[in-house]
Amino acid sequence: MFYREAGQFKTSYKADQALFPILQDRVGLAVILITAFAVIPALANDFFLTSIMIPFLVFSLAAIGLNILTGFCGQLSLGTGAFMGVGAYAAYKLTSIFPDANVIVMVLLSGVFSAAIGAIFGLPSLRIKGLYLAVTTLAAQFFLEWCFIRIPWLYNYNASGAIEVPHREVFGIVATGAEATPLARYFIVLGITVLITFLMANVLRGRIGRSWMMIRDMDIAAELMGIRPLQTKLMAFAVSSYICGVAGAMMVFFWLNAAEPSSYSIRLSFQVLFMVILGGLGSLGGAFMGAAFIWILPVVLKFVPGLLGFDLAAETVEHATFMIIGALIIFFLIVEPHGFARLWQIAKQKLRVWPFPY
Amino acid sequence: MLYDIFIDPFVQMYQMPDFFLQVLWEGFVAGILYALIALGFVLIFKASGVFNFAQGIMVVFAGLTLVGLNENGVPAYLALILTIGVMGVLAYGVERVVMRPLVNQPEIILLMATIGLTYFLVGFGEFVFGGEPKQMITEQLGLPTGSTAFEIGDRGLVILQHIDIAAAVIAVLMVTALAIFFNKTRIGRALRAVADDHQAALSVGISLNQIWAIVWFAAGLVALATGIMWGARSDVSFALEIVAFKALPVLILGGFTSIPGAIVGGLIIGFGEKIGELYWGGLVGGGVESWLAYIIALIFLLFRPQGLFGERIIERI
Amino acid sequence: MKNIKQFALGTAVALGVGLSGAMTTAVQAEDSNYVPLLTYRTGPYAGSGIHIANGMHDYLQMLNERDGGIGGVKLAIEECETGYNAQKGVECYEATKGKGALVYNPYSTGITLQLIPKAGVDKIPVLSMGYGLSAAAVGSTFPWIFNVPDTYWDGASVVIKYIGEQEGGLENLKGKKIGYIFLDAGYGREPLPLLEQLAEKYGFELLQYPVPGAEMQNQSSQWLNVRRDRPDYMVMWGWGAMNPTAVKEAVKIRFPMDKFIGVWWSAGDDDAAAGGEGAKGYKALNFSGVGPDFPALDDIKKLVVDAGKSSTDASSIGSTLYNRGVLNSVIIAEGIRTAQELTGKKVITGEDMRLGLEALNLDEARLAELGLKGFAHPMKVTCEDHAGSNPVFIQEWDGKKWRQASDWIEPMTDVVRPLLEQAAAEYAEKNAPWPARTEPCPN
Amino acid sequence: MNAFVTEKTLPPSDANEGTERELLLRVDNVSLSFGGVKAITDISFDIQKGEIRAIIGPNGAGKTSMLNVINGFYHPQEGTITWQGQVRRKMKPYEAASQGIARTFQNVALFKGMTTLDNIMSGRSLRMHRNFFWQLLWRGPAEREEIEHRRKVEDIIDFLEIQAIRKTPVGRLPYGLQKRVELGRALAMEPDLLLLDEPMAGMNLEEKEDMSRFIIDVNQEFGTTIALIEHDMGVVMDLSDRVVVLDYGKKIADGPPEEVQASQAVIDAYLGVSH
Repeated sequence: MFYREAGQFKTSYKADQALFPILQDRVGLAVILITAFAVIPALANDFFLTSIMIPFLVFSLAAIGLNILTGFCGQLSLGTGAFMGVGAYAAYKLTSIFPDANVIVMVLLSGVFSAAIGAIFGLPSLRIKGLYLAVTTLAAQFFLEWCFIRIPWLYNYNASGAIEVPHREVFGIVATGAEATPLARYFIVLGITVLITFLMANVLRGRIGRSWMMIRDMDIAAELMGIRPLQTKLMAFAVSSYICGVAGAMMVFFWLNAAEPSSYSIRLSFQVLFMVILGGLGSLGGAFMGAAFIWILPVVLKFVPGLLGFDLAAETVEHATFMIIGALIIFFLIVEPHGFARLWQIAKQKLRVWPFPY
Repeated sequence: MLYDIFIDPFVQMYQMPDFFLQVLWEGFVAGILYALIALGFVLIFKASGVFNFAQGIMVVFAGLTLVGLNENGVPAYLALILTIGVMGVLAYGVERVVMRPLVNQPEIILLMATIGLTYFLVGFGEFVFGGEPKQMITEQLGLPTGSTAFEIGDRGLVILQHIDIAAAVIAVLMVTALAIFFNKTRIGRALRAVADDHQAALSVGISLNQIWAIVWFAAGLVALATGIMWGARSDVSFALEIVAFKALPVLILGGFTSIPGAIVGGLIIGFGEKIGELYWGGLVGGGVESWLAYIIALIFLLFRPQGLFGERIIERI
Repeated sequence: MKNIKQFALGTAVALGVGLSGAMTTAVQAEDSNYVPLLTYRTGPYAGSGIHIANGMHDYLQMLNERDGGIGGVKLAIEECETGYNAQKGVECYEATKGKGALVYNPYSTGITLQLIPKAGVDKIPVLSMGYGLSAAAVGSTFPWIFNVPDTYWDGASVVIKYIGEQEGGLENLKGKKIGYIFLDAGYGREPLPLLEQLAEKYGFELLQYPVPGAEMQNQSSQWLNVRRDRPDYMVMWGWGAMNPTAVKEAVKIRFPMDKFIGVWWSAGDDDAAAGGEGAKGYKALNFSGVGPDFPALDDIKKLVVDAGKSSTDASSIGSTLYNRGVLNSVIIAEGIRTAQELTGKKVITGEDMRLGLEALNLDEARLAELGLKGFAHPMKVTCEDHAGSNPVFIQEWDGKKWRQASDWIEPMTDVVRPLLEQAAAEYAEKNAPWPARTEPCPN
Repeated sequence: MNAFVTEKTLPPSDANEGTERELLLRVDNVSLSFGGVKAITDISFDIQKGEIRAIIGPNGAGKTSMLNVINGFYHPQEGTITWQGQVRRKMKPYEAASQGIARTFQNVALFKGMTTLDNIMSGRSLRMHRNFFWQLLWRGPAEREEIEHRRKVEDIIDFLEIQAIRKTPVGRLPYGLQKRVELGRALAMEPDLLLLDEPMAGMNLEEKEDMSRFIIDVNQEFGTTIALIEHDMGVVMDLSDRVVVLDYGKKIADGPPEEVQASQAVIDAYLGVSH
């Protein structure tokens, strides 16, 4: 009824290749953006911004990063956490070496370092495939984690061994450090996430995005069609690690405020991988849905027993949360292995024909 | 610097033979334990193509169930039997609830499902038994404690823990039993048929569901043995789950489907990381054990992508 | 009506629309002092965390049961599970700070570091009792952070002092080898600068054995190294599952246990018990009472544990880490009481709490009054010194339980204090512009 | 099928009227083995510009291996390949592709997660050059390039009559259409030499006729040289200018269809006379 594309004709290839060729989708996107940029800042309280929206956006970006590698280029990686860590440590070093530089620029620049590291650890992907590759990315995870602990230069020889985010201002507004308002941090995180998502949407619909998907779907055929496998895979590793690096830097600069090496452990890798798989491999929108599910659900679950009038101990809730998350992951994998993105498509398909089911 | 890398370690090995033997022994025991965890992975991967990430937590879960039951007054041996029962129920449940609905999905989906299972078991295990570490009931189970020291000439002592010897013996027994099971029994043959070709196995009337439940159960038993052994070395706690990651480089070395590969790979990693850490680790500040195994596996893989016992992969199109 | 509202709220949350914060404020009652406890009963460090959490919770709960709170005002106690995870720690902080939280005790170096800069902004003090950032002892730089009764550097200096005593004087340490096995994270690395300095000063050799967090149950390499190096003493900075594993390994390589000394976080009963008979002689630092024989603990047992208002197992009352948790709550409670006295208010705020903690004076008389005579060394916080560098004692495992094995030993304040000042200055410089202390010292 | 035969006789004669037929590719004494198993033994043949060359032989004769050697997927242990006058021994598949060799596969090797349009667009990869940073921006050069190539691809879509499935993921298409899309993808590369590995396997008569028509049209309209493997003898005889016959990795015949058909060795091979 409302979601009909009939009657919307495209008169040029340009219009046909737009990101959202259907009017209703464009309206939907506009509504989401207005909500994100205007409604949420106007209505939300600090807790919602700092504990739900900021982490959600950071994770969404990380999930997009991993999705590029795993979802679009078909290279399974368990090293996401470490690549995020590289971004965080790089951003930390950059801000302490260039204290007067714009911290947002530094965060965006930090991804370059994780991209380089990611490309190095992507080298084995030429010879190693599938699960074997996944295990070798664990080498990156553990080795980099070790570096974060063992190279004191990375954390400026702090006795605590952790990186602490310094106070920085951008255009007179406190952007990082304890005095930064949740709102300021939220806008920065939102801005970076939206920008990178948009740029990635562009890359993915063009030649490079296609070459990644060719490698993913059938690497041999892709090679026989002129795709250089190493170059293409390394590019995916680099782009993916860049995005993960920026997400990692945002994680410490705009969310956590301080981070130990253990903040970038294998747990983080799994967290992001879950988001990608549940959201849907090879879908940008799915990355957001997956991040929302994996991050927000446990936060919400914490409040549910209280609302229902049960007085459960904190750890019982935590145990239950683990069980519920685990069970839901299996449940959703069974119901729809292609993730929320596919469920969303199916829903749209249903909407198209609604109210007549056939 | 070059001296430190290329000569000094060997001089040390020669000068302190007792210590070198001790290092080898520790490497051997660690290798056996890695091999046991890897064995659990291999069993399941062979029969169902599932890379079972939950093997690590199954080790913890099995150990925890055993100790937890004993703490609640169940005699040790009865607790052992009950735990085996619990692992059986778990295997059946996993087959029923997870494996069966996900049949024929891509391997990454199955992998994720087992990580989901990991989350569930972590929550469930802590919910039932609490999160605090527990001591393994080594003595109650009749496993030896204590240690024996051997003198190496007049150069020093090599201390062997009885529990480690028991671990080695049990590992050998377990592998032998599995080998007999695979080769001599009807179910074992069916299992191998399934490993070779699902469709073909189905068409000759082998029940995949039954086979899967059996391998999960077998993997559960291996997990229980691992849990007891590792629990006796430190204690049973959820931190142990991470140690199970060590089985992954072992699998890369040995190949995902090879039982001998798991054992040889486990030993290589066990020896390799102990010797590497003790004789070369100090050069970079120690603690290299956390990643050395992966790097060994990675380098190995670059030269032999099919693993130790895998056949050369011929790409076809 | 209320149900409908709750239902609506629940639906809103499920939709992920920002009402979570609104709900959280609804829980708080007006006439109570709200104390959030960031605890962990799950995750890899649960083994240590559970006892701490029980101790902290039970003492405050007992005050509610016995005295109706503090100063006639009940305590609203809420646990928030962090799992020793920095992400969840921040979430817990954000979720609870709006409810009028008086003080935070993160029980994780990582979470403490996250909260240190926030404390001054949100005006809620952080009490990291015997952990966290050592430099925070310098109250003029860190007015909002308290790490009474001791910093890690105090602890490390006591260990060396004790070893010196065993050897018949610090001068005899020359040429000795002291091994340091530690959790390879900020926590375990923190004492290194002090130990290195002391090594230089007294001429002993410091050998380092880092244990990666992910591998804390797999320490055979570290202990093989110990066996090769044959240090005269071993010092341990461990936490969670690292402790019992280390004790077991030490027994395994037949290291003389009476020369193996853990920090106060390696002093758990389970930690030592893991080594069985062989662990006899293992020593650890401690600053909270040994055993259950204190009137206040009896009250806890009677009013809280036996009454089923806690998840504590009665047998664990009196264990080291449980008592540690109790001491933590004693400091919180005394801080609140002092703040009430200073401000004349019954329901206080975080700012008042800071004043209370800074004026904390837990002398012997007061300890006795609390039913905790001898439970801790008398401690006094001053505006400049938020740690106090109080004496600690050594306890020894006799195979069944801990018993006190030394008198109270003073830390080497002369060495520690300058190091603290220096570290504080460095921290402020690295985090420039670090806010200067806004509240002048009262004296 | 008769209709094709009459059409078919034309192009070679056209070419013969001109100068000497130009060699596009020559294979000399190529041998290939896998761990002791010989797949190809000492094979030599050539492909002339503009012709349709068929490679036939019983199962396991080494036909697909031969194609794999030509486009660089397998590296022969012995022998050389001369491509447009240049001798080479070994090259990477993507190098072969960039030099103008395209192919289809015995078992359809489409990119299953992508739409028909994207699959065919992927054939244009080598001809698109806008770098990563233009791609990020999209607006401007990258978009213009995309549209330019989209036009070419739409021509191919029109040519193959698959307009209706443009936006359908290829995984959902029936087999016959998948084969057609695969042909489209290879065509999008505008190759000099098009290798078709059993383009009509598993098709019904009608589909085979369509496919034959497309192959001939490609050959005549675009002047593309084609080498194909096919089992359907009727199709081979109708379509091809010259045929090379392999058996057990050895060449047993080479020449115009009629000649080959009459060869005793070929008849033996197909009837399974023991060697």
